[in-house]
Amino acid sequence: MSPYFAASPDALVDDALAGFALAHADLVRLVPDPGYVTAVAPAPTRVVGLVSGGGSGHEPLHAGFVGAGLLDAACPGRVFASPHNRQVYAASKAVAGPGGVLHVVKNYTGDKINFAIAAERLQHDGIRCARVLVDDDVATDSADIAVGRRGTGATAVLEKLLGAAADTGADLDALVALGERVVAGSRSIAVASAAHTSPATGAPAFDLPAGEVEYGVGIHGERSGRTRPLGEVADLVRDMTGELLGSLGLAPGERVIALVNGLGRTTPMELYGIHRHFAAALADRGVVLERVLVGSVVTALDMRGFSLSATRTDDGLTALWDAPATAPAWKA
Amino acid sequence: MSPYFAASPDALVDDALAGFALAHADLVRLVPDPGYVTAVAPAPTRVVGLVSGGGSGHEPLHAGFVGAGLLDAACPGRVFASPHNRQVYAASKAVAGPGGVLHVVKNYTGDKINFAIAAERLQHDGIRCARVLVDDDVATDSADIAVGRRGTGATAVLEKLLGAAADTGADLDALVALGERVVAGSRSIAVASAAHTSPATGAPAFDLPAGEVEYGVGIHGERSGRTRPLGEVADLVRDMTGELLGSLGLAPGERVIALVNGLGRTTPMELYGIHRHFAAALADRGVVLERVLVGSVVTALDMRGFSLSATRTDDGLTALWDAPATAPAWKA
Amino acid sequence: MTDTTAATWLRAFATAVLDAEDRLTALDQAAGDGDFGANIAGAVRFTLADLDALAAGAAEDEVISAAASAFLDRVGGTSGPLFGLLFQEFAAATRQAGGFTTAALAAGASAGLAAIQRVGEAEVGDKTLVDALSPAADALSALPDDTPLAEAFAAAARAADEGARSTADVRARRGRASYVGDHAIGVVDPGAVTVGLLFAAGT
Amino acid sequence: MTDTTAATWLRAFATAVLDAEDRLTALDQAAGDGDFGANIAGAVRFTLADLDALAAGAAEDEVISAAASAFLDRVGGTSGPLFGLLFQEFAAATRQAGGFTTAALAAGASAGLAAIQRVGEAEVGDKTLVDALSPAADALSALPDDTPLAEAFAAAARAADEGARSTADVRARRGRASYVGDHAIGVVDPGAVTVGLLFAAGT
Ligand SMILES: Nc1ncnc2c1ncn2[C@@H]1O[C@H](COP(=O)(O)OP(=O)(O)O)[C@@H](O)[C@H]1O
Ligand SMILES: Nc1ncnc2c1ncn2[C@@H]1O[C@H](COP(=O)(O)OP(=O)(O)O)[C@@H](O)[C@H]1O
Ligand SMILES: [Mg+2]
Ligand SMILES: [Mg+2]
Ligand SMILES: [Mg+2]
Ligand SMILES: [Mg+2]
Repeated sequence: MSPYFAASPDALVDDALAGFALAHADLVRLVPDPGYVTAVAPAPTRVVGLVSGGGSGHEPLHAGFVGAGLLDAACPGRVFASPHNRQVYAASKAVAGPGGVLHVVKNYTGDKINFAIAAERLQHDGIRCARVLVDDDVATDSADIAVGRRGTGATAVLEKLLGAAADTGADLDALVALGERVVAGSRSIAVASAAHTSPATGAPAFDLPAGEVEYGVGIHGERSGRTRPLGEVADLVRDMTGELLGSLGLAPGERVIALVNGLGRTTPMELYGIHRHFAAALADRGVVLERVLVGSVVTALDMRGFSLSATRTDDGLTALWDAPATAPAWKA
Repeated sequence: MSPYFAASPDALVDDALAGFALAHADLVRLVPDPGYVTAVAPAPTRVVGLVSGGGSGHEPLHAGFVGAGLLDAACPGRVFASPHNRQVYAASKAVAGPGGVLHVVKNYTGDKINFAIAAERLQHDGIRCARVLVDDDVATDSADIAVGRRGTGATAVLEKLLGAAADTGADLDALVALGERVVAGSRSIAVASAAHTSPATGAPAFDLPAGEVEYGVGIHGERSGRTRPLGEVADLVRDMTGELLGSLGLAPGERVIALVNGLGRTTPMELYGIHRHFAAALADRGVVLERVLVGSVVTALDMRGFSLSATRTDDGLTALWDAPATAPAWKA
Repeated sequence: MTDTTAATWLRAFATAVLDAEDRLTALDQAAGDGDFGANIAGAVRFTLADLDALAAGAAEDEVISAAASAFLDRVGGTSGPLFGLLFQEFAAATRQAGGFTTAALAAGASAGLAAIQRVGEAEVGDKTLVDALSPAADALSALPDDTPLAEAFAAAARAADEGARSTADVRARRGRASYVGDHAIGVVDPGAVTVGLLFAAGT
Repeated sequence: MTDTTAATWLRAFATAVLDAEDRLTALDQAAGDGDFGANIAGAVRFTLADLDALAAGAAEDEVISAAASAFLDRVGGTSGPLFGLLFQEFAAATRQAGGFTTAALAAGASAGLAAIQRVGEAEVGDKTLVDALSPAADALSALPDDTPLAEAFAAAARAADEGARSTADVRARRGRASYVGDHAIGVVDPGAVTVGLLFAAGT
């Protein structure tokens, strides 16, 4: 008996999409079969369609970011499972512009495979298609991990920047170049003090001793193999900040766009408190916090934890961040 | 050892306010002593200051709703404890307009007392001050409860409508009349399948058997004395909808603004799925769902639960709902 | 003991509250929202700090006023301002009586009860601190003015404790506990318990 | 048995997967993200429905194609499309061989392995389904073409099960299990276990 308010893991996804489409009929349209969401009113200046997607359970990512100035389409898979290629293929065909379609893909095997199969089908149909792969999670930056760093929180930042760039009429090559630059300048790190509840079993996905945090947890509850005492939040945040900045090689005076992200069960009070410590840690290192988003935007069901992300920025990127966008989970 | 990412219950509140002010310096200003938040750029057309507040733990209410087109100030108390009168007094003095100040108060003894003491001090200073008391929770509509219905989710709806009305230059009497009309036309009902974690003890505030929900729970974890099997979410939502509409005496063809509100740990997927059922239940009763907000806006720390609210609307109220507002938790 | 001063009383009250904090939290959790322990502990900590800051020769009524303003101006919730109103009346009665006497205690308790009922609208039997304060005020009023202060405190504490115990038997009709229906039956009201601690602290 | 048909095989596989769903979920939870059981169970349910919908006299390769498209076009995750690619190659080999034979099974397994490695880039030893499929494909290739189909399935199942067992000993380097470090040691890979179920279903 799952404690989620849903009849089954599949109903969790399907009812959510139906309700989402009802609640945001002014912004998005749902195509239930094969399963994707498109923007009602993308900017007419766009020549490239922006498509993302991935397993469900990370809401508001990605469907919440479908809208003007953001994504043209999102393909939600089952809980923690990538969408199948037909979803990606159909969504891409629906929103491809004269300049083709760009896939924003988090670096997971399943996502890569399904987006890759869809890309082959699109190219077969004569639709130009390229991909930006997000791999920001420093916890998976290890020689033991052949697949490379996972894609996590910075995906939200990337989608915003690419959306604003697409609105300027940028072509596919320019968007790929921008996306790769943003990805290269982005890192994240996540911790959890309690696992999410598995919708399949109704039990916590893993157990942690009280007072311990899993340091470097993944957004599907992948354990890191590293626990540490929670201790002082300020200390934890300072250590996490150090890893981000170290991995990015950020020098004093450089500027970042930051994301303080809740993983599901973390309260707004905790996130803002964490931000207080994060801002102090960045200031201590001489890094300029140019913009910040505090909220639960890339979640892991009801996990009790948070992630910190930093993306190196400049005047151009910050202007893209500030550009107007109207999506269910983003209004500015 | 509390599992919250905060050193203590007090640090939870204080660090959050500091981080909140940092993250939203463009929108709000924090006065840490005695503790309130004000809007940086209220509409120049306002003649009455709008002040709300209450215990912390319900974020983004109220501080997230401080901004242009919404509240002029919010006074956050300790976790689940009303602010003290000095906070309310100082905040009110800071934002009172030539037409005085309006207090939006949820119906709890502590809130009533502290706002009332502040109101006496304001009147003593020659500042006109009035109050709108929110009492929307049908679970507390009982002859056994001398204090009347609690104030819960509909507070968010009321604050938006009053904010828009205040921007039109409405005077204190007009705002009180509007507020009382909105309150009279608003009802909410909440359920929980798991209690919040007490920041004081680190343990769940109460225990529920697996598969049961507390029907009519309060936003501080007040138990209702009524549990029922969770069962089908659609059935649960239909019953809750019936209570709202019955209590409001809504006739077919009447129109509502609705809120589908997460209490903390409930995922966006669940909320949208609940909305699907809510929309169907309203349609079955012939009620017109004119606007809806789906999200966790009036929370109870990390409670696993949700509330449904309905506010009777008309063209005028809907226009106020649609009016632009820019606050940390509200952009439109 | 006959040397109860306002300061020894308030400090003893603070100690008793801090010792009982977890139990008070548990009571408010069983029948309210769980913050009573933190609210009242925060209040007595502010009071202790304010007492420390007070000039050495402060008058008794000034000492009690310090407690009143700590509770009224720095503590929210329901209990903070209500105890603050009570202390405000103790201070006024002490000033009036020219000292911290049994007569002042009795007059303050009655005036404080009235203020709390004006603001909070609770009657005896609503399962609030009024259920302890009301019999305590009655007990104090019945005492001859020359009753030693410590004895007066003891009589008030007995009446308050009995009143607090009686709150276990009833459903609450006021305050957060009023929402929980039969869940509150069998649980004593933490505010009433604290009134007992307040008077016991003067013995 | 020598009367294994594509349909009996695929239905037996579906039954085995549905029976094992909870165990597969637990394995993916111990070393991945916990959705493998749901993904693969969803896939075989689609397959069963598609088999039911198939015309009565459908050719063996059409039967297997139905499974391929159920997996490829309706199931996401990592495992869905990878098994889909494998079924696609079984179908192609069956069409080529003019029947569902041991030779077709062997050729399909090898071609499927190649496709899976092209797309997923996993090597033997990375703790993925490749660790079961690769030895199974080798075992099938080593069989004479006239080996009865059920015997061929049995040989492949033995090799796959042994390969699957070997995944318990290693850290994963591919797929979600690669992130969990030593937590995955001692846990067999659910994808590899499922390859064993796939071949056992033909015996
Ligand atoms: N209307 C009232 N009049 C007097 N005392 C009250 C009233 N309502 C509640 N109380 C007292 O307040 C106590 C709870 O205080 P506290 O926990 O600080 O406030 P809250 O109920 O707002 O969480 C109760 O134990 C009760 O004794
Ligand atoms: N690169 C890969 N190549 C082949 N098989 C893989 C690869 N990565 C993972 N797998 C297989 O996929 C299985 C997990 O599938 P599934 O749970 O559906 O996907 P996900 O890992 O995306 O949650 C693993 O048990 C493993 O056998
Ligand atoms: Mg998965
Ligand atoms: Mg309280
Ligand atoms: Mg309380
Ligand atoms: Mg998996």
